Formats: sequence, C-alpha cells, structure tokens
Amino acid sequence: MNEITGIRSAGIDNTFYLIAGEEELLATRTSFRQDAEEFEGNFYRLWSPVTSKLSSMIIKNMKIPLRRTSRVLYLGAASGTTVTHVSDIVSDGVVFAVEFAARPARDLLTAIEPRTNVIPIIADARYPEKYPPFIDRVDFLYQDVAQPDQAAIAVANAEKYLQKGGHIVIAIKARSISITEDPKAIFQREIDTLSSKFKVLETVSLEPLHKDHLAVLCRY
Amino acid sequence: MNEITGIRSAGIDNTFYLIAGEEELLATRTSFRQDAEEFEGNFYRLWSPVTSKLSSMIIKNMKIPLRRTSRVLYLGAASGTTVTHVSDIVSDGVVFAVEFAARPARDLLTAIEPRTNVIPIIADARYPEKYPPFIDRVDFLYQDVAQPDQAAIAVANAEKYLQKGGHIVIAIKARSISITEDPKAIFQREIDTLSSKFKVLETVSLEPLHKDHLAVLCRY
Amino acid sequence: MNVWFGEEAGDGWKIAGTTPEELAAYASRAESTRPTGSPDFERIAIDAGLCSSPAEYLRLMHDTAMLVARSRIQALLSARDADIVQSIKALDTIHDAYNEVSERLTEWYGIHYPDRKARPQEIITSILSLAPGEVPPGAPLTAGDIAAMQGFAKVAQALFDERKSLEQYIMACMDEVAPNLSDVLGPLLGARLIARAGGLERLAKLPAGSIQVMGAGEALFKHIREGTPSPKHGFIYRHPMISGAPKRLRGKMSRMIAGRATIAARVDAYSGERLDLGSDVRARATRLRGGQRRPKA
Amino acid sequence: MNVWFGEEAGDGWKIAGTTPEELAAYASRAESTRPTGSPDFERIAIDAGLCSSPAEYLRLMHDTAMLVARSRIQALLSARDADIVQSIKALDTIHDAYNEVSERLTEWYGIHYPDRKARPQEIITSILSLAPGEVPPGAPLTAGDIAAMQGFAKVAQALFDERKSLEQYIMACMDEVAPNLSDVLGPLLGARLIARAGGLERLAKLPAGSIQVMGAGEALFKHIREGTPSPKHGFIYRHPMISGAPKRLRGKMSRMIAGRATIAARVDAYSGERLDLGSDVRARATRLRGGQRRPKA
Repeated sequence: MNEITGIRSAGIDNTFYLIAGEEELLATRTSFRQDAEEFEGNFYRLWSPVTSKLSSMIIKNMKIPLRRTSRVLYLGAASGTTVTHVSDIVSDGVVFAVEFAARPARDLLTAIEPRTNVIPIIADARYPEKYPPFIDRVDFLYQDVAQPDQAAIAVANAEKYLQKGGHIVIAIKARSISITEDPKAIFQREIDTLSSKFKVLETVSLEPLHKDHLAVLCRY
Repeated sequence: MNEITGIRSAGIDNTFYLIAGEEELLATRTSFRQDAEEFEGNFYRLWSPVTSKLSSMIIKNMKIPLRRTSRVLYLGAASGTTVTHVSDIVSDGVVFAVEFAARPARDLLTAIEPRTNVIPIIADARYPEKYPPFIDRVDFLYQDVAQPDQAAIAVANAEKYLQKGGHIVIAIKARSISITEDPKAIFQREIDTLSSKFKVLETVSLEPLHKDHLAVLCRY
Repeated sequence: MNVWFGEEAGDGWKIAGTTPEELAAYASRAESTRPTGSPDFERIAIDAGLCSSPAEYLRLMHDTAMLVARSRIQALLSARDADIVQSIKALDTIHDAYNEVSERLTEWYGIHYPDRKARPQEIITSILSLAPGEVPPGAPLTAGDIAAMQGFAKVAQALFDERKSLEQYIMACMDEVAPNLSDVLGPLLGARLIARAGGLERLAKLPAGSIQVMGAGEALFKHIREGTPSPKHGFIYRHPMISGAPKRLRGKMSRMIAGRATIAARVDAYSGERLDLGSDVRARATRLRGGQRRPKA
Repeated sequence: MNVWFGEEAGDGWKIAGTTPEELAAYASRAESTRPTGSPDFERIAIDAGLCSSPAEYLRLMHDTAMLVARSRIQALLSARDADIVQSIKALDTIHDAYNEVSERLTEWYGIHYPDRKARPQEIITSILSLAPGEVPPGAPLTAGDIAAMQGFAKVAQALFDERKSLEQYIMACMDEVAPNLSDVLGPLLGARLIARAGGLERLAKLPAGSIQVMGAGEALFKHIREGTPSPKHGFIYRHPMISGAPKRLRGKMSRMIAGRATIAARVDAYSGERLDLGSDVRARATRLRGGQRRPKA
C-alpha cells in the first residue's frame, strides 16, 4: 500500500476513506492496533469490499444508518471479518453476532475475543425465539445468511428484537434461494416479503464484486 | 330329483330342458355316462345355472350361436365344469380351452381327459400370441376371465384366432375390473371397447345368480 | 411357419414325430408362428401323413395337448415352489435388514433424544416428523442431520413395508400351491417348510416325524451326537397352538400338527383338493387340551 | 421472565451468579422468555447490583456469551462426531443389507433367467423393466411374481440410493468437522477412523502408530498373542495410495499416510485451520515411489 496522505469521512461514524496515492481505501477507526494503519495518531483497519458485502454497500454510497451508539443484531456473522468492522463503528454500542455453523463460529470467537461490544450467539437465525437470552433490543438489523428463506428470516428476527423505526440492511443472495430461477424474479419476491413488514428505502445491486447479490435497506 | 317325464330342445344343438315334476332342468346330451341321467336311451348331464354363467345365459334365452360343429376358443376354462358341457354341445367340433392358473388347470385336465374334442392350453389369455401352436381357427369365442382388461382380452384373441363372421360371448365381471367404480359405468366402457372391433348383438344381465355380471354377445 | 406337429420346410411339411410324446416335446418349444391365410391344420396333417382321419387328428392333438399342458402345469407349480423358496429367503433377509437398520436408527436417534424410549416403528414416525430447527434434549441437530436421519428412517420404513408385501405375496402363492398346508400351519410357516424341503413335492414325501423336527437344526444334531433329549419341534414350534400350549402339551400338540401338516402337504401335492383341515386341527387341539383336564362327570 | 443473568421473581430480580462461569451455566439453560415492553437489561442488571457501570455490564455479558458460545460449539462439534459415528455404522448396515438383498435378488431372478449373468445393479434394472406376460427362459413368471420381485428390487434400489445419500452426508459432516483428515484420507476413511476412535478429539490424541493399525483388529491381536508379524495397516489399507502401491512400498506408504492423518486430525481438532495436506501427501508419495527407482543421473 502506498503511504496514507489524507483522509475523508465515509458518512458513517468511525468510517473513513484513507487516501493513498491515487486510491481511496475504506477503513474503520479502531482501538485495536493489530493489523491497523496509523494516521495522525489514530488507527484504522482497511475494510475490503471484496470480502465484505457491507463494505461494498458503503462504497456504492448506500446510506447505511449505522452510528457510534447503534445496537446491532448481526445475522450470519461467519468467521467475523465484517463483524469486527461493525464493532469498530459502534464503538459505544453493541453487536449481537449470530452464527450457527460450528467451524466459522470458532474463528468468530477468536476474532471477537478482545471486543467486549460483540456478544456471540451460536444459534440458528431461522429460529430467533431459541437464541440464548442476551438480546434486549436492537435498532439495527444486518443480515447476510446463505439460506433459502432470507426475507422471512429478517422479518422473524425484526419482529422479535428490532425497535419500531429501526433499520434493516439485508444482503440477498439469489443463488442461496434457487440456482435455476431468474435472480430478478427471486429478488422481487424477497422484496415483496420485506415490504409486507418493512418500508423498503433503497435497493442496490452488489455486482460485480458480489455476483447475484442485492442489498436492501428498509425501515421497520 | 324327480323322475324325468319329458324333454324339449333348448334351441341349441345337444342342449335340452329335461322336464321333471314341475321343474325344467337344463342339460346337455352326452356320450359320457358318468353322472348322467338316462332318458329314452340317451344320456344327459344336468347343467346348473348356479355354477355356470353360460347355462345362465341360455336359461335367460340369449341366442347363443353354438352348434354341433362349432370350433370354440374358450378363455378362462377354470376347472372345466362349463367346458365339459360345451364339449357335449360341439360333439363334432372342438374346444380350445385356455387356463393359466395351475391349480384349476389340474382339475381341468382330469375333467377333459377322455374328451378328445377338448384341447387344453395352459397359457395367459392376455397374450394370445404366446399360446402353444394348436389353434388354427375358431368360429366362436367364449370368455369368462376374472381380469381387469376383459374386453381388450377378447379383442386380442379374436384378432388372432377368430374367423370373420364368428361370434363372441363374454361374461363381464364388474368387480374384476374395479371394486369401487359403478358397475354400469364399467359395463359401458367394456361394451365401448368391444364395439370398436365387434358388432354388439345382445347384452343380458346375469343377476341375480351372478352378481355384477353382464353377458354380451357380439359378431366379429 | 410352424404348428403343433411340425413346420413348413421349403418342399412341404416336416413332421416332428408320430407319438404324442414326440409331438409334445416339439409343441412345448415351438414358437406360435401361425401360417397366414385361413389355415386348416387337420388338412395339412392328413396330407403330410401324420394321421388318416379327422377323428385320429383330434385324438392325437388332444393327447399331445394334454402332455404339453401337464408339463406346463408342472413347470408352473415348480416355479411357484421356487418362488416360495426365494421369497421366504427374501423375507428372512428383509427381516434381518429391518432389525439391523432399526436398531441402528434407534441408537442414532438416541444420541439426540436420550430420554425417549420407543419401539422402532414409533421411532421411525418420530424421525419422519422432525422439523428443522428443533432443539433436541441431547446432541444438537442441524437440518442436514435431520435429512440424513430421515433418509435412513425411510429405508427402515421401506424394509418394513416390503416385509408386509412379501408376506402377502407368500400368502397368495401358498393359497395357490398349498392351500391345505397353509390352512393347517398358516401360510408363512407352511412356506418355510416347503422352502426347507426344497419344494412341495419333496415335502409331501417326508414322514410326519421329519416334518415335526424340520428346522430344529442344532438341537437335532446334538441329539444325534450327544444323546440329548430328542427335539420336540422345529419350525413347527412357531405355530401359535404349540407355542401357546402348556409346556406338558407341546410335544403332543406338535406331533398332532405335524401329522396334519403331512396329510395337507400330500393332498396339496397330489390331489389339489381343498379340505378343511384347519377345523380338524382345531378340534383335535381342543380334545388334546380337554384330555389333560379332569374327565367330565 | 428471565434474561441471561437471572430471572424476575415476585419481589424483584434474582441474579444467577456473579462470575461469567456461573452466569454462563445459567444462560446456557435459560429459556429465552424476554420481558415484554422495551426492556433494558443493562438498567435491570445495574439496579439488581450485578454490576456498577454500562462498561462493566458489557464486559460481563461478553465474557458470559463467549463461554456459552464455546460450550455450544463444543456440543455442536461433538454432536457432529456422534453423527459421524452413527452414520458410518448406518452406512455399514446399509452396505451389508444391500449386499444380502441383491444376492437374494440375483438368485431369485436366476430361477427365471438362468442364462443371464449380470451385476446387481443391472439385475435390478432388468427386474424393474419386466413386463407382465413375459415368458422367461427359466421358470414361468406370473404378473404376481413380477410384482413381488419388483417390490423386492425396489428395496434393493432404495438401499443402494441410501448408501449414496449417507456417503454424501458423511462427506458434508467431514468437510465441516475434519476437512484436513478428509483431505488426507478421503471423507469415508477419515470418518471410519473418527468412528473407531470414538470422536475426533480422541483420534487426535492417538499416536501415528495407533492410527496406522487401527482397524487391523484380529491381525493385531494375533501379533500380540502369537508374535506373528506386526500388521502394517488397518483401515488405512483401503487408501488407494496404499492398496494401489507395489507390495514392497505399502509399509512405508501406510506409515507416511498415517503420519499425515495424525497431523490432520490434530489440526482439525484443535486449530480448525484448513491446510493443504492432500498435496503434501501426494508429493511425499511421489518421492517414496521415486526413491525406489534408480536415482536420476
């Protein structure tokens, strides 16, 4: 990486573009120095849109209403790459990170070990009523699960934990729903399901970095 | 049985009503004296309509075109009760008696052992092309098989062995075709199949002696 | 082109024999390729010198057809025997497989539901009704685990169902081949004896004593080798009138039933008549049980 | 009503403990009956005296949740182990049942078609395509016989299909639980070792020598009892690189593969990293085979 020569806000708390040569690189300000870049006395962790759909959404200028104090329910935490950036962003908030697959969950625990604002929950996102009882309420629901019934999962979790007026950001993966059906038709059906409970504010395709993925922002 | 006091023709060669008291009993004139009644120097074997559908048809006045010289293909010979009467009737003809079930076929062989005009054929009536090659041609097809596809069996056998202008008499058993469907509907469907290849001349219900049975006479 | 007595060669008809036996041997194998036109076999036979009159033609055809029919019936019946032998073996195989599979299934189910004790059929039903997301009291279950267990349970169910179908098939075969034996012993036990003897006719040749101990196997060999008490019952022991009888009556009961089974097998093999030996057996069993009670005043 | 740190009693909140360990023990079992309204767990916890600041609340919840998560992951992984054990046993049962049933089927088919020799799958296909009325070269067939054989053949097919499904399930489990072991030995062989050891963690504790002879069973006991040559390979012998190797190389090959399998099992059990041990094994096998050839000039 070239030397960092400047910085500008990415429009979200603790989230910036680092200017390095001709590139602008998304990053989160962090209190964890490991793998972090220092610039003017602060530390920043680069956040690649290749491995993170949320990073991709921010770079595509979606208005993601995450704040320093947000209380986030994160479904599909996987091995924690994106979760740690959300943890950086909500420096005065909390992330309830739900993952069910044992193997990535092990990596998740390692990644969030020092981050007290991440609460791991090993459970199936399809059955929010069965989560261990850590979550009181959240104002932001982020979801990235590779399951067929993605919109229904978002609705079920929102109904149980999301405050009225809270936001939902969901990365819909068409190929997790059907590998034969036309992605457009799938997206439309999922958006219809979301619309039945939420107000859909914005939809953005994540192509070309994330093939057949659509990001949807809603308000509850 | 009362003493036989008189006799009258039943309208078919070798077939008579014996008058005994107030009863008239159907019988065939026979050259086999076993179990036969003697009357005026001839021998007669009583032919009960209870155990024989063909007897029933004759008593119900169907015009069965069997003659002394008929060449008969008899499908569903069973243990041979009716076959021996047909053998009596066609005293100068022949009966090809087809049966597939081994157990009744054994009884059939015993019954026809002395009757040179009965040719036993142990084969499945549904596949006339697989019969052993005894049959050259016949002019009368009689069928009484308890199989679902009765009309189709008659058609297949007629096409292979029956001379044009020959007759078909078939006892259709509704309950062999379907035990749930309405017998009337079944009979109509079978008659339709028969009509596609034959001219249907007469249909007679065999009730009450033979429940859900219909006799059909056709010409090829 | 061929008919029951021979075939048409280039230069006329080739007769396959002169006796019913020779002709039957030919007719049994002959393909039914009937000559075209409106054939008259009798005419052909007389012209070819097989016989000299219509009456003689008819007699020869009748006698030949009787032989063909007899051998065909024999083949059908021995095929039935062979199918009974095979299907009883198949039944045993399915029975063992079902037991193995359902035992395995019970154990697998048990790691997730250690608290539920149930019979295999109940466990199959429970597994087939598991819904994804269920949280069992034992080891956690993923949707994949449930699908795998359900696939396995379906095989158990298929084995169970097939056992019933085979039993029904065996019953139908027995009703055709050996209704009297079936009546005396029940179709499955009767079929087992036929299978062990290697066919109905072979079974019919055995004395009652052999039928009584058939299947006693090890116990019988031990009796011969080591002089232990002669076994009282083999397969026949499975008959509910024997296994359900008081111990002191079992010997007499199995002797009586073996005797009736022997008669039944012979009637089935040689006459084919349907007797009502079942009532006879029940009447004799009642007398046997009565004979052990105090005589009536 | 209860939350992760305790439950509401009649007269206020009852705290389940003060350390993360105590709280995790409670939270793991607690039903998720979230209080109605817009609850604020932090407020409740501070009021109840569990902690004195929001930061302290967060740390305690984090530490507790980490413990709950770890034990849940442990349970999931050991459930996976248990399912692997069960499914390998199920696979063996199905395998045996399929062999029995298809052998029986071949024999049954053979009485009707004595001339056709074929593999079980071909025989299943032939039976399923039998049409009523077919006249076989062997014993005659009725429509009932055909139906009975087809029912039996369908069970054979179901067993065959289930064997494939179970294999796929085991592969999926292995890919999740022990990808490295799967990579070195193949998923089925790897699963068999896990099953024999009684779980991945137990397998990971074994020395390479034990893994090499695991499953050698009788041969190993004989070696101990009677001093016959030590067995060179147990289950591992099924690895194509060993069974496919020249005889003189098999000992070395199985030692090498057992060594790599041991490392793979340990990585799977303790770190969970995905290494590319498969390439390593192939490279070592090539060297082993090369070492037996003439050295290059």
